[in-house]
Formats: sequence, structure tokens, C-alpha cells
Amino acid sequence: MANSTKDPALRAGERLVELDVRTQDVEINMGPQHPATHGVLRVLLRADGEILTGAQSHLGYLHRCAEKIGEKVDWLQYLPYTDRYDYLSAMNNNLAYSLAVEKLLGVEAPERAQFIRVILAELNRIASHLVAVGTYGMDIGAFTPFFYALRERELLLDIFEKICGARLTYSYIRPGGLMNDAPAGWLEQVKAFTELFDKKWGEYWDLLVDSKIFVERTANVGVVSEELALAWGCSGPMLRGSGVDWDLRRDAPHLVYDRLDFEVIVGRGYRGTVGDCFDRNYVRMYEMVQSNRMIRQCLEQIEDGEVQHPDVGLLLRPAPGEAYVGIENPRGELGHYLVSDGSKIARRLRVRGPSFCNLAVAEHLLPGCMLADAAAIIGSVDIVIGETDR
Amino acid sequence: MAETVSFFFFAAITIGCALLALLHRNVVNSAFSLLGTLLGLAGFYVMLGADFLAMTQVLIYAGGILVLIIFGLMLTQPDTNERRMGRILAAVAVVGTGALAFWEKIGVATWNAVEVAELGEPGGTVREIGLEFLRRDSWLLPFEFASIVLLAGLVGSVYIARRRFREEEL
Amino acid sequence: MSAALPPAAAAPQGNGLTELLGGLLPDGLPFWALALTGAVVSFAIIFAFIAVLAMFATWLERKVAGHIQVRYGPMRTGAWHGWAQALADGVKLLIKEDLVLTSADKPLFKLAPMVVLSTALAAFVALPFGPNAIVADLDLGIYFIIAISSITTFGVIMAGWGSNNKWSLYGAMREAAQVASYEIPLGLSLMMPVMYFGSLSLNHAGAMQSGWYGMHWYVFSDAFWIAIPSFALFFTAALAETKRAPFDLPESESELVAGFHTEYSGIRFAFFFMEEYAAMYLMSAVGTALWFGAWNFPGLSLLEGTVLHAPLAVAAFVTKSLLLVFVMMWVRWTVPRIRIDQVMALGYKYLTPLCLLMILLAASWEWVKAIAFGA
Amino acid sequence: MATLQEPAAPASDRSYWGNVWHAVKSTAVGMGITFRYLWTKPFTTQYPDERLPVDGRYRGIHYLEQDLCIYCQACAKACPVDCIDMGAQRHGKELEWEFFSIDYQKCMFCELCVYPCPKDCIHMGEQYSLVTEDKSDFLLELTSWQGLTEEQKLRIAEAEAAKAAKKAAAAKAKAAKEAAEAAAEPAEPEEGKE
Repeated sequence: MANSTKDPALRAGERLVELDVRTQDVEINMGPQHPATHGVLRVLLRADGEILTGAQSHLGYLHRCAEKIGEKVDWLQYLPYTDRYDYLSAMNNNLAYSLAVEKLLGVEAPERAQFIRVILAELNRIASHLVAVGTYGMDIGAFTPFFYALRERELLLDIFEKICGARLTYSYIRPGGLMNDAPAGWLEQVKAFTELFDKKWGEYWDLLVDSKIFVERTANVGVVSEELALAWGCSGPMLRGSGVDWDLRRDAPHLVYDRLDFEVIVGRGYRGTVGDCFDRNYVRMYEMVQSNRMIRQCLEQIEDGEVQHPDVGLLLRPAPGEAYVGIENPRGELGHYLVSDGSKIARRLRVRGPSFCNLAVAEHLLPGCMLADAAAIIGSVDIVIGETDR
Repeated sequence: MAETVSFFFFAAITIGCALLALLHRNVVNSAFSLLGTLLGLAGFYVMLGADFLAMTQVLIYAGGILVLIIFGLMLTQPDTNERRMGRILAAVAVVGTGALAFWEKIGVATWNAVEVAELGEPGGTVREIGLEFLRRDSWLLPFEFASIVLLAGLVGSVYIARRRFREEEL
Repeated sequence: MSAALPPAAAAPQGNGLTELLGGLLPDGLPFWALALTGAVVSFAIIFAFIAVLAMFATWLERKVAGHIQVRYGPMRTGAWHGWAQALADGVKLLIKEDLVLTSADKPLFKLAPMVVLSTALAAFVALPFGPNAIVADLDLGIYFIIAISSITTFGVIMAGWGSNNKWSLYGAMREAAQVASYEIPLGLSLMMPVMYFGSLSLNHAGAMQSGWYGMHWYVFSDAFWIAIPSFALFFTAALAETKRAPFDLPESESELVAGFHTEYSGIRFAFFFMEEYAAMYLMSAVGTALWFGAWNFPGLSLLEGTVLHAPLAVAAFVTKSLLLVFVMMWVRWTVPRIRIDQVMALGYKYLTPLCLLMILLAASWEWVKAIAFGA
Repeated sequence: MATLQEPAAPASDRSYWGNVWHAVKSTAVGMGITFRYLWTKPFTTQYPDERLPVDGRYRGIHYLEQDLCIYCQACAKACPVDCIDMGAQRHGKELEWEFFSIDYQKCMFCELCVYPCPKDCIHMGEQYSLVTEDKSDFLLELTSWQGLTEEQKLRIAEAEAAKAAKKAAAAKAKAAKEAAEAAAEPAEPEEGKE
């Protein structure tokens, strides 16, 4: 049947597609209401039978003018809006924005706050990757791993609820530190989770990732080569899955990441080619393990102390200037570019979202694949429409 | 009595669906109505005691070949103009053949229907077919081998004849 | 029991039902009237059985899915574990508005659910529920079931084409490709028990497995090393034939929205639903009849001749079949979905050659037995 | 099998029998996992019947300590979505409440309204399920009373009486003073504070 094959005679990036019969192409709207597009993404597909010959993604169904709102509200008032662009990793979004504002203010959060920030960011990364892996299973057709992943995520949400009172939109990490200190018993709860998670992790691997059908569906599908990933500005697991060793936690140290011992997981073609859907998922799976390791180290190193910088209050007036800070969101580099004119409102606020950039390459991957692979490829990019549309 | 009713029932299905297949404007609907014809024929086979043949008819023709026909038809652009000429021709052909056959029947002999009972009791036809395979002087097994060789030839020729496209051509 | 050529299967004879009816109805009635009454009554029984089965299976599926996924499933309708959920759903589907799209191919759209359900019902004719509880004891029971269930494909294709929806059409195309391919391994995988029993009649197969106090099942027989892999092959092919996960490509919800029945609602959708569960039960019942001793159960033969024997035999058969239905559900909630080209590859490159290999092994085993023990 | 350590070498056995073996084995392992969970107690709770306790920091629907509130509007100004609206009449120190409403169609439960409060009188509560059939029901009124309480009326009356008495006394004193001054020395511009 038809599938992309690797032929050494072909030029780089070129694929040979074998077709038995050539028939008229059909145009199909995948979305905006479609189970595999994770929200309201619309992909206009052109297909020759089961084989896709073209793809075009249409964004904007969830556009909420987040950046424009940022130029209308106070610096702190914008914080809840950051929760909403990548709602699966709101802690990371808070962190990215707070770090950018802190850079503008020229302050640094106290050490205890930094440790708690790292713990929260990594817990949130696990939560986000759990959803990514689980929904990816659902895209492939396996429902059960999703529920197992959500079960562990629920424990994480309990942890978040305990520290900040919300389960999805935290607004907890704020410029200058944290909303308030961790309550009593919270660190023990985190520790208990890290121990539990190491045991449960194997289940996702055995049930989903190691399953023969999963391997067949993902290995050698949607291969993003190193050049392609760099050329399209991919980041996060999408970039690392293609074999590029790049992680802002290690390469642009912030917070206390330089004091932690962790590995950057890079795709290496465990079941197929480097950069295929399996590798992206592989990177996410092992990143969860590494995050767990980081949290455990943080729990050992954390000490008592203040959690809020004394000079940073509720109403912020950064000195005129501009700042860009990008951090490693679960989906890639989430950057905020802020321009201040010295007032209590941002002059310009710009967000560099990872899903938005990662999604662009999917359009390039789809032609030549099969219809079922469209779900697999879009799922492996792990987009959150809230963030692509913002 | 029961045989007569069944006969006319199956005859109605077979002929009605065949006419529908010929005259229907939509190609896909024609193909679907062919299903009725095939099933009606299977009914006749059952009445004649050839249950194995009937089921093979259902399995191979209805379940296999007709599915492939429909599969092919669904993927092609229907040309409604093409059907007009065919309909007229088909109608002429059907009516003509029917009238001819009827006239022939009336003219040559009186109705001389074959009684079902004369055909013998329907029995285990599979058993006979199986034994036929094993008989030394039977040509059934070589015949089946020949069909396998032909099938291999068909598959091979399709494999050789198919086109390959570069991605840019898609 | 030897599997050498059995005596020619007897000509179709009356079953328990026709005998019963013959006793009830006045003498001197023409045969066709008796046959017609028998047909109507057996149709009613089968239809009621499928309706109840579909309801129970829906409930079971949701409970199995729920508990596998560490949740409860339906709990609110009905007092005990949401037992009335399927009933409520059924009533809802019955009274729901019957939507037919303006742009649909109306005759096909309306015909499709009927074709699908009627073929599923027709296949039950050759299914032995008990020693004498079979509507028509056909010589070619297994062949008949495979032939009839291949017609189901037509209903699905009609639905997909008639809906005038591109996703539905994809579902229909996949169904056509998939089912037409998997009839081959399905038929071949049934050859192993057929060679062992020497008959294509399911009733005969059931009767042959009654030895050893009801434990002489094919999987426990001398050919168990053929029986177990061949059952795995049969079960895989049956999953594909009934379009259950991981072969649920015609209706794969994460790719094709709902596949061929995207546009259906109300009672027409219920027909598709019933067909799915009827087909699942049918395949499970064939598996039970050929591999797991049909209605035989240890100790059941002691009751032979009593009133209890027939109901218990039917109960044993239905229970065993439902266990296989449960396994189908269990598989569905475990594995991901295969891609269409892999479905084809699995069918043609794996299942078919492996089935042929198993047939060769089974044939040689029968031959070895014939030489060793004499036939 | 799963290991927390990254596997040493890529696994790529894609031979015919390797595929068969991997398919059979991985499906069996997966079915083992699901079968085990089939018999474990479900993780979920039957929500409307049993509810999980919420934590002390839970950010649910607000509650207002109306006695403490001084109608300073700080929370309304801090709200990023302008969902807080309030109105009151001041009678000296006493407040005659007209309304203090939060529009929960807009509220995003960010808790930013809680921090600027000088009296620490607005909090986020533990109630979370706001289910209604009418959109206007999302406009919740946080005041437990509107207008004035009897107590407040009494206090206001007392305060006003005191004020009036004071004023009268002052006027009396002033008049006396003026009279005295007029008697002593005429026409000096009067100054003074009440």
C-alpha cells in the first residue's frame, strides 16, 4: 500500500509516495470541531483516498487578544491571563511572565521562592506531559492510558490546589516571588507523589508506549529532521525529539536549575527514525522521569525563608526599558517580550508561544501521510489551542 | 405451493433489482441494486438444493466482488450523461430479449416447468465437492491450482503496472 | 473422537422448536404453514434475544470500560450500578427525532440500518444455543454464518455513501477494504476446528465436544496446541470482521468523527448499535461452539433427560459466549487503533499465512493420528 | 519493559517473527494491566452525592465581611476583569449599603481582589459549583443586608444627635463669644473651626 518510504536516491526532504491508483482529490475539513484536533483547530486536508496530498491549518477560533489585553491592564493584573494561554501548564506560564517582569524590575525572587517555583514548574510539566501522552493515546485510539494519566494528574492538581487554591488557573507565581508560602505538609505531599509517580510511570510505558500497535502507528511517522526542526523554529520536545540537544533549563540557566542534576532527553530513534512521532513521545515520557528527579533534588535542598521580594508590591512601575525572557515550557520555549514606559501598564507585550511555532511544521509533515496519521502527527505536536490562538 | 411462492418471490427480487441496476440513474445505486439480484440468485440456488453454491454466491459475489465494484464506483466521478444512452439501450435490450424468449417459449413449446422434486433431494453438496477433490480421475484439483496460478499472475501484473509518484507530483 | 470422515450429515431435520410447534398446532396442517409459523416464532425469539443482548452488552461495555479506567461507569439510572441505563438510552433513541439529511441519498440512507440488522439476525439462524435449540441445523452452518455476515458490509457501505458526508464515506471505504480482506483469514482460521470435527455444522461440532463429562472441548483436545493459536487467529480476524477495536477503523472516532454512522440518529442509529453487539455475540458464539465446547459444561450430562438440561445448556452456551464478548471489550479498552494499511498488512502478511500454516499443521496432525491410531 | 533509566540502545527488531512476538507480548502485558485495574476500586467519586473536601486555600465564590468593609473600591480596582461593582451611601462613619456584586460570568477566581484590601474583609470561599439555568443568576450579591441596620440607624441617629448637640453648643458658644466680643471690641473677622 501507500506509504512514505526512505530511498537513498532521493534528495533530502523528498519522499517517494507509492500509489496504486490515482483518483480525484477530496477536500476535507478536519475541525474546527473534531476529536483529534485538541480544541478548535481547523485543518483543511486534501486527500487522495487515504493519502493526504495537502494540508493547511486555520487558526484563530480561540483568539482572545491576550497580548492586547496585556497593554490595557496592570502588570500584575495580566497574570491571570497568562494562565489561560497554555492552560495545561499555567504554572510555567506564570513563571515565564513573572521572570520577564522581574527582569524589567531588576529584582530576583528569594531562594525559597525559587525552589518552590522549580518544584511547581516541574510538577506542572509532569501534569502537562501526562495529558499530552494520554491524549496522544486517545488520538491513536487507546482510551485507557488517558484515564490512568488523568488519575495521576488529579493528584498533582490536589497538590496545586493545596498550595494556591486553584486546580487549573493558578496565578500563583507572581513577579517578585510567590503568592504565599507553601502550607504545612505540602512538601511531604509532593514527596509522596514523586515516589508514587516512579511506580506508576511504568504503566504508561507498558500499556501505551511499548504496545506494538502504538509503535507501528508512531514509528517512522511524521519524521521531523534536525534541519527541518531548526528551520521551522520548533522547540521543546518537538525539537529534542528530532535529536537537537537544546533545553533552556540547562542552556539558559534561570532559577536554581544550575544546582540540579538532570539529563536532557533527546530523541534517538528508539523504534524508528530520529524525529518521528514515537521519539517526541519518548522524549515526553522520559522528561517526566527527569522532572521527578529534579523535584526530589529540590525537596532535599529547599530551606526556609521569605517567598516574596520585599520591594515588589501589588502595583508595579518598572523603569522604562524592555526585556525578553524565554523559559522551557512543557511544549517548548515560552517567551515574553515586555516593553515598559515607566507606567503601571505595559507599553507592549508580546508572547512567543511554543505550540504556535510547533504547529507550523505539522502542515509540512502531513502531505504524503495517511489520514489516520494526521491525528497521530497533530497529536504528537501536542498543541494547546488556547496558546496557539492566544 | 411454498415452492411456487418462493420462486416468484426470488424471481421478483432478481428481475426487479436487475432492472433497477440497469435503469437507475445513479451508478452507485445501480451497483447496490445488483446486490438484490445476487441474493435472489442465491435464493434460486437454495431452492435447487445447491446450498454450497448459494452461500458461495453470497460470500464471493455479494461479499467480495460487489464490494470491490462499489468500492471502485464510489471513488470515481459519476457522469450522469453517460447513463442516459445506456439506459435506453439497456431498456431496449432487456425488453427485446424478454419478448424474444417469451415468444420462443410460447411458440415452441408450452410451459414445461421443471418440478423441484425431479431434481432430487438436496443433500450434503459440500461432501461431494470435497470427495471430488480427492478423486484420482477428477480435474477439480488441477483446476483450482490453475486458478491460483492465474491469481498470482493477476496480482503480479498489478504490482508491475502501478505507478509511483514523487511527493511533488501529488 | 476420531476426526476421520464422519458419516454424511443428515439432511436438515426439525429442531426443537418446530417439534414443539408441531405438537401445539393441529394435525394435518401443511408443512409450509408449520415452517412459516416456526420462522416467525424463531425470528421473534432471535430479535428479542438480540435486543436484550444489545442492552445488556451496552451496559456491560460501559461498566467494563469504566472499571478498567478506574472509574465507575453509569451509576445513576436504576438503583443498582446503573442497570437501567441501557433501557433509558434505548427509550431515548426510540423517541428521538429521526433525521434524514436533505442531501442524503435517501433510499440508501434508510435501507442501510435495515440491511445491517437483518443480516445480523439472519446469521443467528445457524447458531446452536443448545443440543437441539437451533433454528436451522445447516450442513454448512459455519459457511452460512460467514457468508451472511459478509453482507453486513453492504449496510455499512450504504450508510457511508448515503449519508453524503466525507467522513462517513471514509468509514464506508475502510469497512469495504477491511471486511473484504478479513473474510479470508476468518474463514481459514475456522478450518482447523472444521478439520478436527469433520463437519461444517456447528450443531455437530457441539455434539462432538460432549465427551469427557462435557470437557472434551477443542482447546482441551489432543490438538490443543493447534487449537489455542488458531483461536487467537480466529479471534483477531473476528475483531476485524465485527469492526471492534483495534480494528474499529470504519467508525474510528478520533479520526473519522463517528465514521459511517456520523449522520444517523434515533432508531436508525440504534439499529447499527444492535448490529454491532449482535455481530460481537455471533462471532463469540462461533468461537464458543468450535473451541470452547458449545453448550457442554462439566456435569451437565448428568442432567440429560431432565427438564433442566435444555435451559442449563443454553445458559452455559450464552455465558461462555458472553465471556468472549467480555474479552472483546477488554481488548477494546486496552489497545490503540491500527492504521488502515497496517490492517491490510496484518490481514494479508500475517493472519492469512499463519492461518495457512496452522491448516497445514492441523492436516498433518489428523494424518499422523490416522496413521498412528488408524481410522 | 519499562525502566526509569533510558534504554541503552534503540530497539528495532522488525523481523517477521519479532513483530508477531512483540505484538502478542505487548498486548498481553497491556491486557494484564487493564485486567488488574478492572478489579481495583475506582478512583473517582460520585460527585453530587459525595464531595471531596476542599482545601483551606481554595479559591471559590467570594464572601465579604460586610462589617469591616469601608467601601474603598480597592478590590474593584485590582480586578483584571472589572467584575466587582459596589454602591453605598456614606452617613458619616456608617455605610448604607446598596449593593456589592460580583459577576461570576466574568470572574476568573484569580484572588487578586483579596490582596489590596486594607481591612482584609473580602475572601474567597469554598463553594464552587455555581449551577443555574439563568445567566442573570451569576451576578451574585455579596452583601448580607442592604440599606441600614437598626443598630446603624440608632448609631447614626446618636451620632447626628451628638453632632447637632455639638453644633448647637458650638453655635451657642459662638453666639456668646460674639456677644462678648461685640461688647468688648467691634468687628474683628471671625475665624474658627467646627
